[in-house]
Amino acid sequence: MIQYFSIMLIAIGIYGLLSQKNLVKLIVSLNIMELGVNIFIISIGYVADGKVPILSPIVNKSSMNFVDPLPQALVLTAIVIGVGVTALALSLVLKVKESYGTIELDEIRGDNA
Amino acid sequence: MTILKGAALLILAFIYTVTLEGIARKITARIQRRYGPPFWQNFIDIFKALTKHSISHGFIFDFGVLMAFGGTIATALFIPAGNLVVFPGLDNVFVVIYLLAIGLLGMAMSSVGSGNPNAGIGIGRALTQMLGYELPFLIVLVGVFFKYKNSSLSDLVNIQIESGQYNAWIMPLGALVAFISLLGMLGKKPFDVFIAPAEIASGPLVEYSGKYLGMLLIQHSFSVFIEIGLFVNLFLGGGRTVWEFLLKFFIVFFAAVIISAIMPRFRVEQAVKFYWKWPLILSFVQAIIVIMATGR
Amino acid sequence: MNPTWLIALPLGFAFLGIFAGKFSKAFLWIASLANAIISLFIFNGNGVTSYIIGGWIPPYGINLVVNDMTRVFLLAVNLIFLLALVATSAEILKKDEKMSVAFMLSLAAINGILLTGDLFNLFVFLEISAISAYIMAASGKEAISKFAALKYLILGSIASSFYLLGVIVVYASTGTLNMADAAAKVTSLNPNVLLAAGLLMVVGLGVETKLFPFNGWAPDVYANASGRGSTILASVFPIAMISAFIRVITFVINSGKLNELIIVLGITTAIIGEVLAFSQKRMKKMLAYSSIAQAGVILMLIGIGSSKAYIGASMLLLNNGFGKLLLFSVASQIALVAGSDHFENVTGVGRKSPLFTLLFGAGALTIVGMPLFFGFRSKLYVISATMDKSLWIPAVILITAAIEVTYYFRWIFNLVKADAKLSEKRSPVPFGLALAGLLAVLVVIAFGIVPEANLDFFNRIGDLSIQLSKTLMGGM
Amino acid sequence: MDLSMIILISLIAAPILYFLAKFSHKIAYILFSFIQVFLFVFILLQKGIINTVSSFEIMDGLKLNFGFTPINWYFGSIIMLIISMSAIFMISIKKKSPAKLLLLSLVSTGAIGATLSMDFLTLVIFWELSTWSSLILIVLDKEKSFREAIKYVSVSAIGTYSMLYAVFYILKSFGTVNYLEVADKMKVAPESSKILIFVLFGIMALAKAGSFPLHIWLRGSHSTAPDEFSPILSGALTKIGAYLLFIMVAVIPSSSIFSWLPSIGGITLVNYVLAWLGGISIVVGTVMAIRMEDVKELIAFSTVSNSGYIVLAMALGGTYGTIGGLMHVLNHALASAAMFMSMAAVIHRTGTTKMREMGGLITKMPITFAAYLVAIISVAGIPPMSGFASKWLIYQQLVKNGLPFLAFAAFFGSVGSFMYVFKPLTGVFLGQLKPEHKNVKEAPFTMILPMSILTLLTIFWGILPSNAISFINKIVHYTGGKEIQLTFSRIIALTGQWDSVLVTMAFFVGFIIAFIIFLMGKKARQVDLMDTYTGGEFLYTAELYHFVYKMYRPFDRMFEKWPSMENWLTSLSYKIKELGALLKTLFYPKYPQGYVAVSMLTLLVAFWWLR
Repeated sequence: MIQYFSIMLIAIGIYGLLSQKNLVKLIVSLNIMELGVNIFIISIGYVADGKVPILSPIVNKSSMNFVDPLPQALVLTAIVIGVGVTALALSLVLKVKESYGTIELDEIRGDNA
Repeated sequence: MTILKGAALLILAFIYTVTLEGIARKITARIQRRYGPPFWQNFIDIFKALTKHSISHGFIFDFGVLMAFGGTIATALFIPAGNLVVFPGLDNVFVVIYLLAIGLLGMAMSSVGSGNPNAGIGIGRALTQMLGYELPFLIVLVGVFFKYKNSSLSDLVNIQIESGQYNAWIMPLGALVAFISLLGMLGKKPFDVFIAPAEIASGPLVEYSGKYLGMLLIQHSFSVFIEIGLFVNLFLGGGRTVWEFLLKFFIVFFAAVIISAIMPRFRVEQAVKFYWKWPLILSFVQAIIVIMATGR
Repeated sequence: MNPTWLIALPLGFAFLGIFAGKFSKAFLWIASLANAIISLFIFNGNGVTSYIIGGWIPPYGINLVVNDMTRVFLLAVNLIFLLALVATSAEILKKDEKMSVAFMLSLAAINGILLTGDLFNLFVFLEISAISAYIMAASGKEAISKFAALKYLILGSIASSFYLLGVIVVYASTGTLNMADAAAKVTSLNPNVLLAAGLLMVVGLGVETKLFPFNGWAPDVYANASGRGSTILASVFPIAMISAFIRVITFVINSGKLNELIIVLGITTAIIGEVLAFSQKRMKKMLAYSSIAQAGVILMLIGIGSSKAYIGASMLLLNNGFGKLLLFSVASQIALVAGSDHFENVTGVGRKSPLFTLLFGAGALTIVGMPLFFGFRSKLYVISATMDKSLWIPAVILITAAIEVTYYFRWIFNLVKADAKLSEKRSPVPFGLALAGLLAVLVVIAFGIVPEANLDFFNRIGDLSIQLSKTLMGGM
Repeated sequence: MDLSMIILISLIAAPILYFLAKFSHKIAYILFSFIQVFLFVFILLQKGIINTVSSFEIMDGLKLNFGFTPINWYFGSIIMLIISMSAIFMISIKKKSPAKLLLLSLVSTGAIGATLSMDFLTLVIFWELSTWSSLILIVLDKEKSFREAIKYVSVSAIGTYSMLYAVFYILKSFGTVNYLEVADKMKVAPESSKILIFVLFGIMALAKAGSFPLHIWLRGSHSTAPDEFSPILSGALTKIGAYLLFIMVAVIPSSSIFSWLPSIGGITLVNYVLAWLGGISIVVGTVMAIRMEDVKELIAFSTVSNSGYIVLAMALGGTYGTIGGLMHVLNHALASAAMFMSMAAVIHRTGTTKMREMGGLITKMPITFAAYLVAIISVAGIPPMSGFASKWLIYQQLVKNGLPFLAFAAFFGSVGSFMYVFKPLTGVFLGQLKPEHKNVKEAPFTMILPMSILTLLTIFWGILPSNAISFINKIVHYTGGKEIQLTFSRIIALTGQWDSVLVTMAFFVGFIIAFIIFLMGKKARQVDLMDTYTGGEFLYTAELYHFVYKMYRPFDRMFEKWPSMENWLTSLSYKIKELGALLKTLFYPKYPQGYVAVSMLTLLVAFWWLR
């Protein structure tokens, strides 16, 4: 279920990328897409009735019914990277605004030669 | 012996063609209702020219005349006249045709070297016209050579005499084309635009005087000998004797003179277009017929 | 020598460089020089070695894998990077010391991409390299470079998301992130799942390797980035990115259908790249499309995947690296001298300063593959390898090559064309460009004329592909 | 000395000369000419030696193979003769530069390597080497050359890459690229691959020889190349195309491997098509040469026409065709190099290539004139020069096979050549001297020397063509063909024989007779060129009385409406650019949405397709 939700998010993100003309909105769309991917990753690790993957007296070593901890670790990395990219993107938008005076795509006149 | 034969041939060619040209003048005059000069007038012209003072336009002017004269005489040596054959078996037709060109080149060089634009115009026309008449002629020759697998003039003459069938009967279209080409080669009307006296002051000949003119007149009569000789040998079986050859020569020459006497003059591209239409087509037809009939 | 240094050194310097102010430029030189030397040491060796990071044994931990292909590529990457720095040392960038950090970051990331044996680790390095690439792309003087960088960023982010998705699909179905382990396990997967994962990864890596149709960012970025940025982007990055492509798509996924797709897309890339390069009026744009075309040919060879194809691909990669190093650095300098790199503006520049002609000419000749140059040898392998696959591919490749020859020569001619407008003033070639350029020229000529026996390392790359051994790759 | 050493020397000389030229142009150029002459002499001395060396692995299992067979020796000597003579010629040119020397050395290396090659791969490698270096050389001097050389680039790329394809196709199919081994294997190869290989090689040979329909580059490249390089381009480099052609038709005897195809006039269909291309290029080259006003363009088209002869002759095959073709390679190399050299000498002195801007230079440059005269007599195929022998042999073959239409082309080129060779003679050397050329001097000694050598060789082989044909007989013998019967002075062919010495003698006898008559006449008065018959007017301006511009205007008018065959490449380039514009709007839009859409679409389509 949660996978479908994440795929929907990805689709929404892509739709946003295709339809939006505002640079900031584009970046928001990107973020939505990344969010979808992240949720997908998290959902992979889900195990029904899984336990917290921490060795402790409560959790029996032999049961092995952990929730997969690795996707969570991956997501953390992905989120950090996503933040970095977003920051960079926003700073580029600033630069674009500085030089073109607009952040609407159709008003930006890059030379297309 | 070869030297003697060669000398005999040259003298014969000289005397005979100059005489014929004199007669031609007479005939033309009669056609045009004039009296005309005596038939020996051309000898008088030539010798008179040779003895007169002349002017020269520099080295190439002289050299070109020598080259034209020498080249033409050399070519004339390769024309068999009946049983007077100087180089039997070695008188290859291609050699004759191309050796003739060196005379033309010399003449062209000399006359253009005079610096007179008229000469240049004349040479330009002559070379263009040459591209017209040579092609049908050469195509016909391909057929002839293919049939006999031989391109030696004396051999071709012998073959025709032995079989008794002249090429003119075997390949009448070819002979016709060759005759039309011959008119162009001779520079007779309607193909005489390159010397057109009234328009470009005789074209290539405009600057010549005295001995130069005399030499070129001699050279001209030799080239007439070569050209008609080629036709006679190739299509009319040459001759068993010198006399037979000369007789055929006279007939061909006479025909050419008659035709040219009643013709107007073609412009140069008209001439070329003319040659590239019917003569060329006919020559191809003839060549293909011969090749088909002979079999590859 | 432990290859970890190749990553750690520039990364560390980059970190220091943020705070070091003016010294960061020095750090950049130190890091790249050190990396070049280290990679030289690593180059001396053969076989496959795995280096375990952090004491976790693969497949659970991350490992770095050095094999024969990596050795060559590591040396090439670090050397070309250093040469590119030297070649563009005369260029003055805005915020130079900050840019140095980005360059160091990219160096670290590129070495990481070449070395890592872990799918997710590769993602991280890809992202680091991408971020530094965005910064480089935005480093141009014109405003357009910022916009181009933004476009690159958007496409790059989608790509990395897709790559990540692919990785996760592989992880979900095989339970491992180690490349070797995954490669061993994917064979038993449902083909459709494998295909989906593979396709997602192809898209993800395709953007960085400039595979058609994911390469829309490249022309604007290459054409408008700063001299140093575009040189490094065009010469160093392709080697790393295609190496990642080889590792992930052909070694891990290794699906026959996917390879067919890559062949088709690769050829299409080559055709479109050459055709578009033919019609360009700007030098760097022409070079950009030419890079796309080169990448297409290389990827097509990887799709073919025979021993000869790998030799050809690696030769082409190196050739492209050195060639584009020359071309982009010279083109940037010419743009500086002539005011712009438009066709009419650069007319006759090479006549004023013949060294430009020499460097640009050598670069162009090696890219188009003329005898005496490295490119010709690689072209022989390309044709030979593609001929074994199908008779049509080499025909198409050669037709595109004919187009390529034509436009490259047009640009060479344009440089040496006698032009009346030119003033007699010579525009001097900066020392760094001359030095690095001549070195690169020597390299491409040397690779072009040494006997085959001296290029044994390429054959070893070929051998590697024959075995295509999963265990070898992972070194578990 | 080892053969590969020769090539190595030539290659190493390139950078050394480059740096030497940085210090002194003169010394470097002299050294260059010494090296070239040395290489020429070395190759010449290998006559009759048959050996091969293979060294230097270029690719896995493929080595460069060089060797001396009569074929290699013949082509190598001709090409190095032209290059070495041009090298001497260059010593006194004005525009010297180190880059030129570097590239010239590479051209020479490539030419030697290509002609001494023993396998197709070596051939194509070295050929390409000489091609790219010549490409850059062409644009070094003249502004106009830029647009023209690009045609050469694309045509040669078309040629080279089709050959490269064929080489690897051969390698894949037969496992070898050696000429003789390939010739063996071709006999049993499948029919389609025979045709494929032959067509691809044919494209290369025609492109490089400059034959129809790939002749379009010659006009621009030959005419706008540096003047001292044109002789090499026309005399030497186009002859490598003839070398490949010879290998195609004689070493891999195309007549026997295509015997399953219908044959026309005794030659197989493939050869017949090739012969037609040769024939068309004769006609096209001749017509265009006649219409040119620039002297170098004119000679360039004469090269097209003469390449057509070579292609025609080689394609006809047979004893006379093959030998005539090989002889024509020699003749045209000598003649076109001499023509280009004499024109380069004239341009060196006058600084123009337009015929109408020159004139009357014979008095100023008589030796150059003589060189040009002999060369054009040879090109026109007039007996006492060597050009006649080859044309005569080609005609023999045409007559033997009974091919009137191809014969038409051959005759057209021959008679037409009178027209075009005469035009520069008139325009440059004869006619009125321009006042601005009053102080022109004869070309310097280093220019005269190579021209004279080429001229003397042309005359020598004109008087004794049997000497040259006896070499060629050895080549033909080596490839298993039939030789031509020869005596000291006679050549005996199908339709009879001709005696070159006799013809020359006859000419000299005639000349002597003429000279005697000339001397007997009264001495002529020398007058100025301006003192001519003008219908009573006086002349003051010499340049107005020089008749050369549009000399064959009537002829021109006949061909004005003919479609130009030179623009197909340009229009192809426009087509590519239009395609580029289309692709750009489709796949490289301005805004990122476009990329994203295309990428997503591809992803979905690919998944759907591969599933």
